[in-house]
Amino acid sequence: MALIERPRTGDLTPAVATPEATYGAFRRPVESTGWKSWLFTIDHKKIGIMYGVTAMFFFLVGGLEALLIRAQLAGPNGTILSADKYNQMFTMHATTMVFLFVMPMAAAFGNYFVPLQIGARDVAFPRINAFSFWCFLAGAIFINTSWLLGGAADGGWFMYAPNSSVPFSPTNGIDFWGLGLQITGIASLTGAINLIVTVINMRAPGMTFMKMPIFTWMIFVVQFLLVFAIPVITVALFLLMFQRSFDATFFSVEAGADPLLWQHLFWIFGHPEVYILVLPSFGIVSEVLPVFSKKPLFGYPLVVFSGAAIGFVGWGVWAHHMFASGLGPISVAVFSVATMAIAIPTGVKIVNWVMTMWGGKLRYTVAMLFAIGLIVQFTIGGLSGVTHAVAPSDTQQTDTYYIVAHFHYVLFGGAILGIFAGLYYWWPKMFGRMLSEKIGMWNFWLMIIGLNMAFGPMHIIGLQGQPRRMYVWTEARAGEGFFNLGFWNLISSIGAFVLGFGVLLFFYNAWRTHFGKHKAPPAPLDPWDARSLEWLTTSPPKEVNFDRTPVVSHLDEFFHRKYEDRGEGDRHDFVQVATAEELLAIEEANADADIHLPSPSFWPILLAFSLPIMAYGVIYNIIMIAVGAGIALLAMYGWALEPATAPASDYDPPEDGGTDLELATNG
Amino acid sequence: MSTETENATTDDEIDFREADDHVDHWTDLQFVYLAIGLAIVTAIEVALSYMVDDLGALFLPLLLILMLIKFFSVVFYFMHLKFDNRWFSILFYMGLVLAVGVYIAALLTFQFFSA
Amino acid sequence: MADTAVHTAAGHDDHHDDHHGGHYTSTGLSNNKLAMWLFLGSECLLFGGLISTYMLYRGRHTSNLGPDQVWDIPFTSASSFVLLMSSLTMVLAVTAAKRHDDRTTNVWLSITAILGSLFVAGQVYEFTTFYREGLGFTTSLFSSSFYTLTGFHGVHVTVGVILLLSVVGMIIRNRIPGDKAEVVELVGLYWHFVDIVWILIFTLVYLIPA
Amino acid sequence: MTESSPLRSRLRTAALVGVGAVVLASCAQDAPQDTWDPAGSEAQRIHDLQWPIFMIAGIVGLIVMAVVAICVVKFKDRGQPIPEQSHGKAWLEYMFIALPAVLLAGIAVPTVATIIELNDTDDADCVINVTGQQWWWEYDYPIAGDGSICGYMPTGETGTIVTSGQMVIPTDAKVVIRGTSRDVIHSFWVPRLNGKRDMVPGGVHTWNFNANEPGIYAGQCAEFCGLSHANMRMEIVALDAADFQSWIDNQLEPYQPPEEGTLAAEGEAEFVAQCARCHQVDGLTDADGNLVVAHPEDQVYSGAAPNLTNLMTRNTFAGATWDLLVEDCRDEVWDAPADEFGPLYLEGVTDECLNETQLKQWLRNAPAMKPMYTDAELLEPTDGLVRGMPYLALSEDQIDKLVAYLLERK
Repeated sequence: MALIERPRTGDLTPAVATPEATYGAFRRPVESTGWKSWLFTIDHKKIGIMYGVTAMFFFLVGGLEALLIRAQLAGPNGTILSADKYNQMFTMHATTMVFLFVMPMAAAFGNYFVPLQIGARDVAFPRINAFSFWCFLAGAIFINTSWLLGGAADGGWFMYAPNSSVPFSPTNGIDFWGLGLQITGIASLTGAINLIVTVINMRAPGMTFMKMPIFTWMIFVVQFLLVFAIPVITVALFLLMFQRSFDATFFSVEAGADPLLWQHLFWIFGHPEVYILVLPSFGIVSEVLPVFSKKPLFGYPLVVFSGAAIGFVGWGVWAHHMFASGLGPISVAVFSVATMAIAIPTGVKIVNWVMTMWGGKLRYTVAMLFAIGLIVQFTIGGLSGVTHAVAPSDTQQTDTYYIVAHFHYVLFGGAILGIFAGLYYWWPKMFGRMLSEKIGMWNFWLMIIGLNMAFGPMHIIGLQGQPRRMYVWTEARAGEGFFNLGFWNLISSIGAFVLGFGVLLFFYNAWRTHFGKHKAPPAPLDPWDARSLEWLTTSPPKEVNFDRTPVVSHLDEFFHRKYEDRGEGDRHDFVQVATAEELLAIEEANADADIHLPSPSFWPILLAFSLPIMAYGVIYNIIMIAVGAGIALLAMYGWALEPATAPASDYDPPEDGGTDLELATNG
Repeated sequence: MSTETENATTDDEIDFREADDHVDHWTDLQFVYLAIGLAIVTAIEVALSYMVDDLGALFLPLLLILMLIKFFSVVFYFMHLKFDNRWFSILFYMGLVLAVGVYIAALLTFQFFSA
Repeated sequence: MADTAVHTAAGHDDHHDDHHGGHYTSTGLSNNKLAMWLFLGSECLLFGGLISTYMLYRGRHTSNLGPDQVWDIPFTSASSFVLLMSSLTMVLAVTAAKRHDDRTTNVWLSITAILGSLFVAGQVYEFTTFYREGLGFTTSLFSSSFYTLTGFHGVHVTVGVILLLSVVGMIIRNRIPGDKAEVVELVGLYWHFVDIVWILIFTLVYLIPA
Repeated sequence: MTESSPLRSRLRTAALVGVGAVVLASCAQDAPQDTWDPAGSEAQRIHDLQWPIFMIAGIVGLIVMAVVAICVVKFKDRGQPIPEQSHGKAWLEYMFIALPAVLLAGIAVPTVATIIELNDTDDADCVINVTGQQWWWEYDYPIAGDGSICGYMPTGETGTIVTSGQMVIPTDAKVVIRGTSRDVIHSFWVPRLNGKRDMVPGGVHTWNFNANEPGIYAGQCAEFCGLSHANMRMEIVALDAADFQSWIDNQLEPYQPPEEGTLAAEGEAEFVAQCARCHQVDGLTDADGNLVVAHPEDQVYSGAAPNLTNLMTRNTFAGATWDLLVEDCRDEVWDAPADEFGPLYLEGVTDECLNETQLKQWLRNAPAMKPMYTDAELLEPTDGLVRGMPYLALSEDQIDKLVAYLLERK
């Protein structure tokens, strides 16, 4: 648990304490470089980077799946994929993008920047943080091994019952899917509890909630959504597991089951999930726009409250995914109106972003372009959302490509463009070098063109009546006019490849920045003239984050340290009085004398990888469950008995910490 | 983790630092009384469950009220939530209220569905 | 200078919780306790889902193996009473821990663990009885959802018992780093939560006829 | 290899459209499942509600984009001083909350009204039971209390009508379907007549249909329903009163065995031996003169196979995925003007028009044409029952006979 700091004379920053063997044969890992420093790290920044790298890898995997889907649909009666493979492909494309890319990418930024933005040295529970990451990775690997073990899940990411039952999907794919999502669910849940406690408890002195950076705010809201949504899907997945592996009857219609139970449980989770995906990017954009507009975020309190409102109202609209499922007119009407209501706080956000730009001094860096791109693209997705909040209209649109267009504008145009804005904006902070702006421009424009080419035509395809999840479409239903399906399907497929190429440019850009002969020089300390606390340290940040704990007196603290208001009366006239380098020099000169960071630990990774062993056991052999449980138990006791840093006997008075027992054993 | 600065307590911080109420120190005996009370309520509940037919429409609300009394007695006193910092209440009730609201709404849609 | 400063912060915390030396947080609250309450809030949604599943399916069963036929209310009332009383002993353990009275703490924790085990034993007995009467896990929607709900609760109680015994062991061997009273309190919160879930289950599942 | 040519032709189309999109738009037809081309009162209701909302959404979108564009151009960094660090203006904020709220309230009222209208399934003129199954639809016309079928009194002998592929309805009538499913959730959707409604196993969902004009209306299962979801289509055929009456009478005509000695007669024997275990043909008798009753529940998971009594009165087979008509004949029916459509449709499939190639291909190896779980051995771990039509290892000779027999099922 917590980071310990106690008065002690001596060395300046013992970033990694060097503990002895605390018990038995196990020597605690102490490496601060090399692969072991990553495997056993509990540093939120390293964990954040590992989250990011893994997520970007799965972005490529999910993207490849998407391209195969679009290749299949480029022409009528596609033969690139069989029906079976196609069904697996779209199931795993969604699962990968949602659970293995966007969610962990938000976790990456959240992990890396929330402690920095609130002036903390780490998260509240560093070891649980490491556990969350390894758990996510274990779950991700577990799900994807299904490709090699008889085929992946083929029921769609929504996995409606009873199609997900054994008679209709006899392979183990859905078992892998369900168990794997349980594991990544544990990762999300523990990660969310961790970040919430971090935000509540570890803000720097003076940082009240209304002085908290907006990105941190949005991450904070998202973690609440996770904490309360994950258990709902957990219930659903347990029912599914009992149904498939132990012959329970939850979804057996012949026993009298109601297939709509699954739909309710899934979408009670699934709708907040949408906001879980998109709110972090709203946070990123709300950071990026003010920086490159040289203005504070317009209506900061309202952006905060609308974020919270979206999070809250998001719980009352799940049944709009079920307008066609025969809920009855009363339920449909209620959920229809509730869904429209959610457009209001969303609209507030867009208005505030535009008003932030209005009257500003706009600099079109790549990060800024991605942010503006998000405003435009997400607006399209949001407005098409209003058209199917109208339930009768939705009965025509649901399960067609129109919906596919809608949520790709929301998720690609919203979530993913935001993520790229964040990558370009924070890259110099995370890695000390700047991504090439020139390649970045190509990256941005290709992605925007590809995005609109790939997903724009889907509006037409959908309104012309092409349903989703069909492994082939046929010439007979394509029509001949301007809106014929053939032409627009082809455009969409070409667009998908343009988009794919645009995304690859990012990877090239990242590689080129750090390797090869065009390697970028070290980045300036404050390349963007930024506004929030994470820039008040070196790039990349020191292991202790800040030389001394910052004391906050403003929203946009960093900006207010650099600029001084020389205006009189109502007139504000900001003048730069210090550079980032000067500010950092002050911090370094007044560095805290004594900072203890928690030491690395191998229990988190061990505990995390005991979970897939148990999951394989559920599918294949009950003995493996016992083996996995044994390892888990060992890891939990090891963890509980391990102090956060060096042995308690080193210090006097005995320190506070290491009481993660409860969470570890329940998580 | 901790900080070294004197400014640790700004005005804003005080807001969230509501000092513990000092009425919270119940004696062991008080806890025993509460437990006896809960046992009695349970006994009443069980007794009521044998009188379904006599109570008619009263049965369900009576039983639910008794259940809630037990529930919140444990939460307020045994779990100390009534006297503890309001942050704990916020976190717990947020989950509780969401759970009750969302699941009741979901069950209601099934009602419409079958009707 | 740094030294003095930290002592100031620690001093501030002291009035809040007398065993929180040098541990600064923005709210003055313990990270662990916040995390535990948050976890319990999250658990509300988990048990809510299981209870809802049961409520939906309680009436869907084969002719004579429904709730009204298989319940043994006196027996379940007794085991509910046992669990309720374990909450009392848990509270007594917490107050003892706050007095730094390790011995009494351990006694009450052990009694709580025994009561919890008794409850689990009762549940095992109940399950086997039902099973002998022909109510298997896969018999009907009612049985699947009943066993899942009460089974989940049973697992929570079992985990609680393991936690309690672990804490007892760690207190005896003095292996708890930091604040013992807080550890006991956290286990206590978990334990009471398991108890309140049972308060709901007992009324909603057992006492209200299907 | 088969892929390259449509791809190339598509590219050519792309070039063409680039030049004369407007010209093309004015003279060619949109897709048959166009959701913006209502042909019945229900779809019209939805359309009347949705197009203004699309317009409003479009206008709001354009305004947002215009303002963003103005910002981008006007406030570009040209070395101007640091702008005022303003945190917002309260009145502006409230206005931007109130404005969408009013707009949405305006949308909400007609929405709720339409929801209630669409769900009113009382006072039906005609009731049809619809059952979804992996991967086709069955339509069953129940006989009402007064002996009528779908609001029409059958003349002559009565029986039941069970059909698949095409659901035939009378025009200008309120047709209510009572839908369910035998296995997983399917969704019944004929866009030009109404929005979609899920057909959930274990429950019955009602939904309205009404067609203004005779014609064929295409649809597609819209809820993912497993392996061959893409190949689960449906068509609604609307006939005017007189034609509908003839259709009913024709469906109810007693079974006519093929003439002795013809190929079709040999086909009948093949049918009894190979197909009748699953496929029902009402009135069919075996060599001993006993009625042949199909028991698909012994072979097929969902417990039914399409009833083939009047196969050749329909234009499609195998879940309405393939046409029984060759392309020219098909186009003739689909493109027929409303007043000529009825008689043309009632003609059914003639010798010249039969799409023999695909029908034979289907009989040769159905699972190769439409992916289905039909390998009983692979399904052994679960139940051994197939979903769909298995490979029957028929000889070409047998296939010829069967086709000859089926061609007479009118």
